[in-house]
Amino acid sequence: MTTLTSALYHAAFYADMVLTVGSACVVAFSKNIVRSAFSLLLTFVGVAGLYGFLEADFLVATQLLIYVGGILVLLLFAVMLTHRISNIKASNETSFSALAALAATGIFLVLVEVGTKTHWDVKGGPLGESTRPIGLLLMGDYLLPFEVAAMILLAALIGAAYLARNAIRK
Amino acid sequence: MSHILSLITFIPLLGMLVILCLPRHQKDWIRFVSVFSTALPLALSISLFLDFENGSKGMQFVENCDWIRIPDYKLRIQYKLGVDGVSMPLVLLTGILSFLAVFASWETTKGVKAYFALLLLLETGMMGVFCSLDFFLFYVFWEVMLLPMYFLIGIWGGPRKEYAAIKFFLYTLFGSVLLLLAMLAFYFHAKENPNVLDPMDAFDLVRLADANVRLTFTGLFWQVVFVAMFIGFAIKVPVFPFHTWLPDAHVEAPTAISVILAGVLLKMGVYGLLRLSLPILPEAAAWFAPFMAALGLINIVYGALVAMAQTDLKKMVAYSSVSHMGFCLVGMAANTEAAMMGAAFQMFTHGLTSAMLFLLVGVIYDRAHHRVIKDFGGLAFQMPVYTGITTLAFMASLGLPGLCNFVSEALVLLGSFDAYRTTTIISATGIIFGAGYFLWCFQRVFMGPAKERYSMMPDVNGRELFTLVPLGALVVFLGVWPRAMLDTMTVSLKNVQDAVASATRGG
Amino acid sequence: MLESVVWPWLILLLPLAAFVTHTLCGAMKWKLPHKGDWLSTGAIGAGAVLSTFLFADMVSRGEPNFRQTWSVDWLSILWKGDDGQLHTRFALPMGFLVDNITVIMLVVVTWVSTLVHVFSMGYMHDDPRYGRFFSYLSIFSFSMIWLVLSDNLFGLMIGWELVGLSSYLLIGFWFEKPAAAAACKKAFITNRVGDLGMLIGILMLLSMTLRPILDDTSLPIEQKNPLSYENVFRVVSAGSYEVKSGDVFPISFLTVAGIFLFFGAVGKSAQFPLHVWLPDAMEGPTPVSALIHAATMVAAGVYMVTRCYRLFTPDALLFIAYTGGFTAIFAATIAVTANDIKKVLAYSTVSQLGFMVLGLGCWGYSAGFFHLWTHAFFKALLFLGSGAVIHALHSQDMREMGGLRHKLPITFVCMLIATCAISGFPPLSGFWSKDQILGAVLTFAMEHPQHALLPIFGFCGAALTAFYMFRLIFLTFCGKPRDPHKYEHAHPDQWDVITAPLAVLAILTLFSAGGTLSGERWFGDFVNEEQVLGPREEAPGGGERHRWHVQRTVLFPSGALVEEAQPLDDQNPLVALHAEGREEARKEHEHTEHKAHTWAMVLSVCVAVGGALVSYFTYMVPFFSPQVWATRLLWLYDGMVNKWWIDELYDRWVIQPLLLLNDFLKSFDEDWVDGFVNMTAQFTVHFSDYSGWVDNTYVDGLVNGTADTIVSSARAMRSIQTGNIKQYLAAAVIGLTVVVVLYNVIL
Amino acid sequence: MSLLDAYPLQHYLLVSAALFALGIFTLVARKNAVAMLMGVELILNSANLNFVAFSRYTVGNFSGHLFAIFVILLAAAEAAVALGIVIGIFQNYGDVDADALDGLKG
Repeated sequence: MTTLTSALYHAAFYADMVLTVGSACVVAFSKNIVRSAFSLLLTFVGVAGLYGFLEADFLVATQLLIYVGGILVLLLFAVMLTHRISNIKASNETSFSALAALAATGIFLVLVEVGTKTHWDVKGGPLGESTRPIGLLLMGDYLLPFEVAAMILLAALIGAAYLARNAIRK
Repeated sequence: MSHILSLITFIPLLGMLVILCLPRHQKDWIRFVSVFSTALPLALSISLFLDFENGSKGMQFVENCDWIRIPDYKLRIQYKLGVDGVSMPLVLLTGILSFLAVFASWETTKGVKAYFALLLLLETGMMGVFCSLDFFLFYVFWEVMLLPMYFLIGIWGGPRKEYAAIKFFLYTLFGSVLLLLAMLAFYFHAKENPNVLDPMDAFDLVRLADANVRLTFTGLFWQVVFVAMFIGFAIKVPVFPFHTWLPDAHVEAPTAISVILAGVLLKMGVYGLLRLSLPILPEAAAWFAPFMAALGLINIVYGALVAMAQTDLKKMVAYSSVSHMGFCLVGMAANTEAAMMGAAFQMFTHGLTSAMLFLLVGVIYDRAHHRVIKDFGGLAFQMPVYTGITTLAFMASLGLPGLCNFVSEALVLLGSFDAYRTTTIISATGIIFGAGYFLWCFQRVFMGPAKERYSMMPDVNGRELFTLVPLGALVVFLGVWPRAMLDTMTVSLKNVQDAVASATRGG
Repeated sequence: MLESVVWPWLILLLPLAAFVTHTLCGAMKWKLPHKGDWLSTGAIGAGAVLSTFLFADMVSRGEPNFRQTWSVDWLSILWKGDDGQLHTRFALPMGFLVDNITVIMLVVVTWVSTLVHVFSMGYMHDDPRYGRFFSYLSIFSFSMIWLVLSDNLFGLMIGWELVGLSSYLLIGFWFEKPAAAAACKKAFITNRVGDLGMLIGILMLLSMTLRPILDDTSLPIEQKNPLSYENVFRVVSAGSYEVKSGDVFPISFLTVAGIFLFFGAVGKSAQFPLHVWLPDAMEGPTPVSALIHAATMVAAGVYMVTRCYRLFTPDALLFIAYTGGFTAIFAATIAVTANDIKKVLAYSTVSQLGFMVLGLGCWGYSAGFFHLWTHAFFKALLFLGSGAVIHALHSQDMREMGGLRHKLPITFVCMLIATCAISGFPPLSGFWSKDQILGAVLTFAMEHPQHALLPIFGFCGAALTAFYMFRLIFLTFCGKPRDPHKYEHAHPDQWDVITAPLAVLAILTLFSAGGTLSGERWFGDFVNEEQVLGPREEAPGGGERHRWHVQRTVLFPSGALVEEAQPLDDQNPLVALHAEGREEARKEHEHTEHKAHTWAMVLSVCVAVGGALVSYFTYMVPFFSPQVWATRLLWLYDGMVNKWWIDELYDRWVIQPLLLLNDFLKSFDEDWVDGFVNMTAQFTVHFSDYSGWVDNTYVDGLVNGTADTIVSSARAMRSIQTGNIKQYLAAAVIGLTVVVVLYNVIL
Repeated sequence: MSLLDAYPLQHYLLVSAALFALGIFTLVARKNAVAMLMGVELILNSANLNFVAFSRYTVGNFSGHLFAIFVILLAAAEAAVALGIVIGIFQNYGDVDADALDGLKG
């Protein structure tokens, strides 16, 4: 690997980190909920990038497809369903900011402390192409959780539909 | 081994469980279950009466198995049932009166389910007391019977029901404690003298009455035990001065419960004396006999005089019970064949007549809603059948020949005269006073001009007749042919009498 | 044929069957034709026919001592011997004894009862409870026949009480009248007082007879009855009435027992002082008065004394004689001033019963019973006659009567016959019986001059009887009607069910004593002590009559020694002494008796005629003015009118104190006996209140303090619970942080 | 080449911590329920990142991946249900202000 590619690689990595954290900051601090929502998209993409750097190719795809394509869309729908369009800008107030800041800072510091001070037994290496093993695992060792997860999803869908239907009827 | 006594005892309990499972608004079903589960013991006790072997000295229809057994403490409590000539008539009496009590309470409206359930539990307790041959078992049934009685008076009673129920309960409990102490005395006596009496047998009433065993119960200690037991039973009889719970309980209790109370519960005291005190502690009994005669005398005369002063019809009948039960005491104290027979027969006859009297009082109370003697008058016009039956009951109670009470009271007097002349003569005045209060009451309630306010009073209805007529028929039948009952008692009583008589001679 | 026990059975059970039928039909609301009067009348009528047959059979035998017995084992005290057999300790069998006096009583009871039944068909015809009346009459007949037939004292007592019940029911037949309601109760209770005495007497006899019977297993069941007349007489006569080991009863014990037994008769036969119920019993319907309170039931006492004659020692008989004699004159004085026609007859009955008892007490065994026999007919006739008068006039007050002989000729004639009989005019039945009594009394008094009071009672009583009875006749039937209005409306006599029984009774009154001296002998032969009860045995308990007198008056003037039982056998010098004296004494006695009877006959006719004449001169010819004599003898008059204040005396000294005692005992029971119980309860409650306070304040205070602290701190902490999810979240996160930090810091 | 030395595990953990903290902040500070849901998503992503990172660096197999997949799956479910609830709240209260929902206030 050349130095240039290596430098680009590094640059990309750190840019991705900055993107992820930065967009998350926007999500957290933005006064506009729509902006928060769209920043969340960037965060998800950033995380997907990080997955890429972690050589988890299947997860990159999953992240992009489900989060970006599914959850985020749901959130946007929610934003729109719960706010009149004209009122969008003023709809994202904060409360207990100090408390929130305290809690967030505290937990951040703890996590950083733990993450950095701990001596991690780093012994793994690149795992290679992941799609096939994951598929095998899901159909093998993890079949039961997989099926349970499927049931939960089904239940959640029915429940969500039921809740929403009730709400609409009212 | 025949299980007839267990059946008699526990069928009512079964009926109670069935009733508890029925929904509360199914009143007819509850009543029918009650009828059925009292009719069955009645039928069984009639068959008991018919199968009873008159000449036999020992217990009959015995059932026996260990109930509680703690070998380390040498403690054994048996489930031992059996009847002899003393208890069999009382089992029959309980069967009859419980059956009739169900009909007498037919029109109870308040808490039907609980009422009949308690009534059936009461029957189990009473039957158990009369059937058990183990002191501990006897005691258990004695207490079992107490609780339903408390609730039956305390919930379904008259205006002062709480007072009466608590008084009854505490008084009887006080007696039970003394009984418990006496029971323990036997147990610890056996532990100290295992060569005379195996502690494992210390609660076995048949074993305790054994000639060899009872001979060791001598001296001051056993006299104290006797007195303790006597007080325990005297409260039930009730003996002056422990009688004051009786008028209150009777007056407040509903009709059917008064019937049971007078008809069966009072007999338990006398039965206890005949089953426990006299045969087991004959020496102390012989020592105590004069006191017992004196107390019986007081009961007869005092009860009759106080009855004469009563203004409440039911209270008068209650005090007449006090008076009549005195004859049992005098008879037992005299301890001659005739007197003992009289005392035992008096239990049965008084059970019949007092039950009749309380049923009759209930009839009139249902109609007039009061029981003040002087406010009645001329009822013979409106209620001729009722008047006729009341005449029968009153006449039976005041000891008219041809009716059963005469036989028992005459036997007591005939038998006691030799032993206690003055006492007997004064007791006999009780029959004058008895005539006095009953006839005075009859005059004020039934005779005289008809009163306007009672002009619409209906005569006895079919249900009431159904409860009264069997009793009346028995009263007449046993008055005309007392041997039907007396022959069953005679041998068993002779055993008791011999025990005390030999102790009297020995002392 | 007549020896069969079927006939007494039938006589006894027919009325019972009638009663049961009546009761059943009444209970079932079935209507009997004619309300069932034919049933009762037929039953007792059949009984009358049967008793007449028995009577005729007995007379035709010529052998007076006639005896039938039959018994059923009614009540036995059994026990199992060591041989495993059931033995009878003693038994109380119920049995019949049909002998001379039983048959006489049966005839009296059934005939009078039949005639009263017939009379009632007319007299009670309009009563709404007509059928019930007949059923009561039937139960009475049954009870009375039972009483008469019974062969033992216990059975006698049963019949005794049952007639008391019937009397109660019949006196209270018109229970709507308060006076009747009170009277029936009074009758029953007064009788009960007498019965108590009798019961005690029976108990005393029992204690003598029971002991030898108990352990003797060889005795047959009939002899196991300690109370059969036979056994009682045997034991008493044999003098071997041991009670407890060697404890021989003294004579005085038997005397006391006899007096107690006689108390029953005092009650039932209305002797002083228990006579008070009989006049009040007149509140019952008149046929009842005739049947029960004149002819039959009240005679039961006399019957009992006759039946148990052997049990009465001379001392007891003396007591009986004085009671009877006093009653005879005492009641007669009251009858003199009574204005109610039935009251006069009631007191007359008391007085006549007194005569019977007096006769019996003075050793006139057959005399007293003879009077019972004749009295039953003429007194029943008098009562039924008065009933006829009342029925015609609707009044009982003699002051409203007078001159009724024109309207009621049949009644008048019949009543006149009865009045002559009761007054003792020869040759009517009453004369013979009364003469016998007075003869016996006079004999007794001549032999025992210290008892001279007794013939004075007797003859004065007889004179008064003639006086008041003729007063009744004169006031009712003679003179002018004093209440013309009532007189006009009176129903005249005709031959119907009311007058026919009167005529029958009048015939019986005329001829029941035989009408001649030989007739009198007939009865005396038929019912005499030795014939009925057997010869007296020579023993102190029932000692032979003349020997008693010899012993008491000749050998032992003080009488004290006789109190101890003497072993009387041939070795006893007393017996030898006495055997000589006996022949002598008997001769002397017969002489005295003859003399006394002659005198008695003369005297009794004199007093009867005298009494009647005085009455005539007082009420028919106004020679003596009753008013004047009443004011002259004010104290006497006062006493007579007020019945000598006996009722008031009882009320003041017995009933009121008893009621006071009852009330006192009631309050004693409530305030003291029950008060003590309640006080114990109160004390317990107070004590528990106190310990409850301690418990609440100190013990529970600790517990509650803890709880209170928790509650208040919880309340303080509740403000943390804002319900805001975000705060919870922040708190959780901060908490987690703090925990981790602390964990790191501490370790 | 080995990138393990180039990008130490701590980098990922730092990013993850930052995302977690920001998620917490969003959850606590935002009044809007939808915004709070976004905070939840941030937290879930941070967790996922950790799973995958640890799977890559320390465990050496795919278990972390699988957990991440399940979490994503649950996140989807959660999002759906939560949105239903949010809409329900909105319909009932006319607002989605989480502060107003203090029915459990003591």
